[in-house]
Amino acid sequence: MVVKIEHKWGMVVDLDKCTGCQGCVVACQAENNLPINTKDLFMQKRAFEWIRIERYWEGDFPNVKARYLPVMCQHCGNAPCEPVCPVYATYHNDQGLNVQVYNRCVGTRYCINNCTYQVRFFNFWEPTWPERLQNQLNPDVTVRTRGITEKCTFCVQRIRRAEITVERRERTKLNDKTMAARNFMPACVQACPTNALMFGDQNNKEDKIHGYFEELHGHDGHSDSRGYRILEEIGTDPSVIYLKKVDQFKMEHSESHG
Amino acid sequence: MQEGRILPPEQINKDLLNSIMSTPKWYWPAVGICSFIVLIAATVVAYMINKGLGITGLNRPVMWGFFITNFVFWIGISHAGVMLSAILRLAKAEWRRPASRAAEVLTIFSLMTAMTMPIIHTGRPWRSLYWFFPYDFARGIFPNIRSPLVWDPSAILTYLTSSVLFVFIALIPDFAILRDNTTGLKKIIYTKLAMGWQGNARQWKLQIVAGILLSALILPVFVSVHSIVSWDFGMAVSVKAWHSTVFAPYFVVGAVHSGVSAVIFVLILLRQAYGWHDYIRREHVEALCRLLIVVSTGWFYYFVMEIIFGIYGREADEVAIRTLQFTIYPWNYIMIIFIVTTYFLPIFLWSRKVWRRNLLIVSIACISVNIGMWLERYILFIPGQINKQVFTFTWANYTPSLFEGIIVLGTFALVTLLLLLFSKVMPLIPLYDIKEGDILKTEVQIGRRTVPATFRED
Amino acid sequence: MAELKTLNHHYKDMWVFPDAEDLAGLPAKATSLGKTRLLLWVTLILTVLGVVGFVMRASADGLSNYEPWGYYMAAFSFVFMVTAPAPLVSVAFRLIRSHWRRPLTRIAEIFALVGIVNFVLYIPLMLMIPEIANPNEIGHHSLDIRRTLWIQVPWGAPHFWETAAMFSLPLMSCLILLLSSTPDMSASIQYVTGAKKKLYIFLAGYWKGSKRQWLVMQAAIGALGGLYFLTLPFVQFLISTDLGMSLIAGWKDSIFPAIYTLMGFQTSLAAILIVLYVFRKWGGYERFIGASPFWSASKILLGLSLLWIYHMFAFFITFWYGRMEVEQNILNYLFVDSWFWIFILNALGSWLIPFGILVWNPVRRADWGAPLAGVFVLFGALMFNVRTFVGAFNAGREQIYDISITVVPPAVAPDIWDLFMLIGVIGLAGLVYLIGLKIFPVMNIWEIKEGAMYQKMGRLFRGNYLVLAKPE
Amino acid sequence: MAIKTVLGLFQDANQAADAGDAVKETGVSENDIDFLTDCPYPEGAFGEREEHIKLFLFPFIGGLLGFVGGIMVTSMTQMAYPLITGGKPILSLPPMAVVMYEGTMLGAILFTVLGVLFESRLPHKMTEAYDERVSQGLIGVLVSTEEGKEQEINDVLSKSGAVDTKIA
Repeated sequence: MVVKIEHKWGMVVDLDKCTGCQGCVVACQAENNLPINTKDLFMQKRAFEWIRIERYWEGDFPNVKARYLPVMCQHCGNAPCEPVCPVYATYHNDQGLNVQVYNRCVGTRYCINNCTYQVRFFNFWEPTWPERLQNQLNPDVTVRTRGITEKCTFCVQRIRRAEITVERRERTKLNDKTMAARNFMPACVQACPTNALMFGDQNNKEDKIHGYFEELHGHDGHSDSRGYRILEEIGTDPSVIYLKKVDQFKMEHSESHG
Repeated sequence: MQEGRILPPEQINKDLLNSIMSTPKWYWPAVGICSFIVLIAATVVAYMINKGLGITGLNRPVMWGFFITNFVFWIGISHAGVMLSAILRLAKAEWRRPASRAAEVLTIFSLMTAMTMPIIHTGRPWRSLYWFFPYDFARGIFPNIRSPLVWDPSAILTYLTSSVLFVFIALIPDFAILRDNTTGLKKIIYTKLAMGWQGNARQWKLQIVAGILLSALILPVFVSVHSIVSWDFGMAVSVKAWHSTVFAPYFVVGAVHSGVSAVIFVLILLRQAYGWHDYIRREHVEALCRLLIVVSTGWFYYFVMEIIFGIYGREADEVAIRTLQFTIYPWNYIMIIFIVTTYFLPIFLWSRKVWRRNLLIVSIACISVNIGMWLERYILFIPGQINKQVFTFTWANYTPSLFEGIIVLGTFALVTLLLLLFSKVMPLIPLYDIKEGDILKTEVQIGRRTVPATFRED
Repeated sequence: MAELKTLNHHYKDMWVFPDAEDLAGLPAKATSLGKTRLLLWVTLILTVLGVVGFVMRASADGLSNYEPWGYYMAAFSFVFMVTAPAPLVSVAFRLIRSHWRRPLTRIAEIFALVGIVNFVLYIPLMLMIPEIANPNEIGHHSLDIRRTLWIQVPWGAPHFWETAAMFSLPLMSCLILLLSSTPDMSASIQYVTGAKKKLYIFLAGYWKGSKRQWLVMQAAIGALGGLYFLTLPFVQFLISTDLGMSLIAGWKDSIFPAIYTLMGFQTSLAAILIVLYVFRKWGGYERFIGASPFWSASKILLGLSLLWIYHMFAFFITFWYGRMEVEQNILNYLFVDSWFWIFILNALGSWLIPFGILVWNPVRRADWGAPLAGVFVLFGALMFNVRTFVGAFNAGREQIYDISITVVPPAVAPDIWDLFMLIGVIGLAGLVYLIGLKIFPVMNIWEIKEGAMYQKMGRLFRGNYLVLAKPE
Repeated sequence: MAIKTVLGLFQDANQAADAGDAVKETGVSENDIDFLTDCPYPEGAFGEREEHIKLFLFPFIGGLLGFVGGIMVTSMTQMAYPLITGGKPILSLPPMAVVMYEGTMLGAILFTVLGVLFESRLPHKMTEAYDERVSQGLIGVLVSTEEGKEQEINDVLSKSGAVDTKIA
């Protein structure tokens, strides 16, 4: 019998490793039953990307640099989206996750407006899948109906599975290694070919990512290490750490509030 | 009040009840047209609820578009009623008398219309009941008090209830007059409504006191409603353009600005439609315009504050939003039109006494104010969403779809329709108020000049 | 003197109707202020104390560093807040032709003289305002240009423009005072003696009282009032941002100037009512000052006190929802942590106590209701200025070029020289106002005479009622 | 014994006032005399009795109830199922203040309206004599007296210039 520690899930994105291959996007699409992003859905600017790769160009020809920034729900500690929902359809659970209750959502879209990172998505149409993809849908994940909001869950279905199999059945500790061993990592993390995405438990000393959060909080936000969190100055306290590219260029927005 | 002739009470009854007693030629066609437009809009709404909000022009990141703009616009219009009847009643302004009822009724109907907007703009309107009322005992989860969207229903329902009661209390004596002047089924209904009003001294005293007391009580509600509506935006910390402290008073003053203009326009229409030249007089229109000059200047002050402190911090995203609003097509044109039509054109048209007394010019000014205020809400809400944060990757434009336009048009038709129907069953000008005014009128002789005067009780 | 029918909805001397000999005696009465020697001495001593405090402070810390001058700024801002809008109050009521204004217009306009004091007091502050452009090299979090309303640094910003604005105010308001008191001075030339007579002849000798002169005078007052109405909020905006908000780095609050302007009108109305009450009670003017000014103005005062908490709440809740570090810091600094108790006093004085007093109808009808509330309003305003401006001046000088304050500074208590300056500034204002009362006719004679024509008792059926005539 | 009511209609307010005095002289107390008008005449226009009303009590009671209701709704709904949102405390006062305020105002206004109806004795069965010409501008003097005295009152009214009189 192991003592159950309070999980606080978090993610670390190493921008030095990210090649912008969009593998995570596809994996997420498949795992979480996202509607197919057809051409006109894109044209309507209503595409679903629970995790997206933002691409920025930097510098002038010939020394142009392409910047890739994978953005998923940051599961903020002080999530701006949560208090504005009139019906508690989104709230903060005890594992540091920012969860969305689909069957309670009425679709005021206030949370989407108030999301700093643009990672909440609204079902403008009833989602449909072509016949041949019907069987591909993931049974662990609800298929959302029209008129409600959805977003990245850190693949909560996998986390729950992990808790059941690892903690309850095998009575072993749940950490990033045990999860990785049984493929209980979030789909994007699992799919990332360069291991740019790391997932784990902020509270768990053994986890890889723990150190980064320690470092960050140790230097109360202004650390001289590579770690930083995007749009931190809004005060959202995100659970996702980005590792800065170290070269002569600076990310655009790190100075943007100066 | 030299213009006002003192009329015999029978005359007043006859004139002011003619909207109920007789039906002018244009009435049923007008009703027909309005209800037709409303019907089309209703069909569109049904289609939208059936298909999903995809048929609108909304997208990421612009999640609130025409509907919310329209909602705030109508909430704004609804602020005229209390503003006029309450403040002027407290200030004992004689010229409020013909304006009060029409203003309050406009309040009620525009408020009802406004309430439809947030409901149909939700993704699942059929579920929105447990958003408004704390009844969801089965799940044990109630509305989230911390959300401004929960303050809205509380404020708007309070406001609606109180203004309906306000109007009803003031209607009782007029019901009594209708009871005495109608026959058949109408008489029965009005008898029920009049609740056995006799018109003795006690009842009248209460009528007066209640008017003042209710005004004093509704005023704070009226201020709170639009402030709370503005806090829907002010609390959105992630939309830089919205997170501004001045929004509450800024919205309230703007609401009064647009609402009073709307009331003036309605009054002018009534005057022409029912020939109430002796009741809605040019002096009233002029006084209202003079009031509006002050209100609009106050509004302009808050507007300037909002803009200045938008760029005060010189933050990249704030500056980007202001740049979008002022320099980039189509927003720059909208901005120019909005500023001119909301402030400079009306102020110019109200600047001279002759013009203030010219009904055509005043109507033009009032319409232009309302066009401007609609655009104001639009230009305040949309650009803030278009580029919300410094991530340029997610910036996207918004072009409203035809369906949204139809629904917005439908709301205007709806308010007109409701007003028309009301004018058929209840007097739009408080009869007893006019009569009282006539009784209190007197004159003071100073040398060769007779100065109009009024009796006052304190 | 006509009596009102004493039904209980009619209040005795709610309106007073001075008869012929009252009016005949008014000029002599209005130009001879009673026993004020004691008051003059008291204010003079206070002023001297203030000067001492100022000198000590200046010799100790010099004028270059603004930090130790917080309480001086608070005192200046308080006096400015109270006195600057007063002439506007009288002009505004004159424009909306409310009859009850007549006794209080002159009392309000004499506050214009204190405007000169404001300007003098402002000069040292102008020297203290820190540079807008950052003199030192740019550090980790600091900016090249301080966050002020001057987005870039235009020529003469802020010193020249602010001084010009500050100078224009007393200019206009004193003109208003002169214009509106000219007829009264010419009416009371024969009742005054010595230098005062010379002055009156110099100022009002030309006055014939011809139709044309009246029209010109009233038109001029209207125009100047309009100009003043446009200038005053702008100056209040400059003062409140440049000397207050911009000294707390990152404090970006669009409602603060509005609150400042609002409190300006609240406090000056309160001050006017207090003076009016003194005149009615002890000045022997109860035949000219009815209870109606208090009854009517108390409603406005009540409304203003409610508007105060409304604006404050709008500010508070927006910052409370805001998650930025600076927003939390400022809330902690100005509201819930450092200046908590001062804020409580401020709220009590500016909102809760006046509201609690004025919400009662009989109290508002009584002549003492509004002035009593006014005393608390003034106190609350003083607390407001201390909280805001002492807070701003002590928010950490090393932080002002930063993006936002990162540490919450403690509140600062006044030392002896601060207290001297506080009472001294207020004493000086009082002294100048007293001198103004001594120079000018304290009652607006021509308006009261005009009022005697337009307001009287009339009979309707079985009752006597008030008749108010409004010439249009 | 039964109460009879006599109504006299007058063209002119002064006549009506005189009629009121005349009726008083016949020993009818002023509490039994009412002046029916089609619009509020200034108080005491007919030298009628003072009306004492306690309307101001109602908004205070209502406001108090509304405030308590507001506290209960806001606090209880948050306690019922404590969910953390945006790092805000479970009982967060500033938002609660808004709803409490609305509750207070709603209660105050509802009670005021109830108060108006109650104080002006509405709804009310119209058993007394009434004439529709009152709403045409005639002034009615309504005297309620015990049975047998009505004829006398009637004569007094018509003598003092009533256009028409009614007994019910």
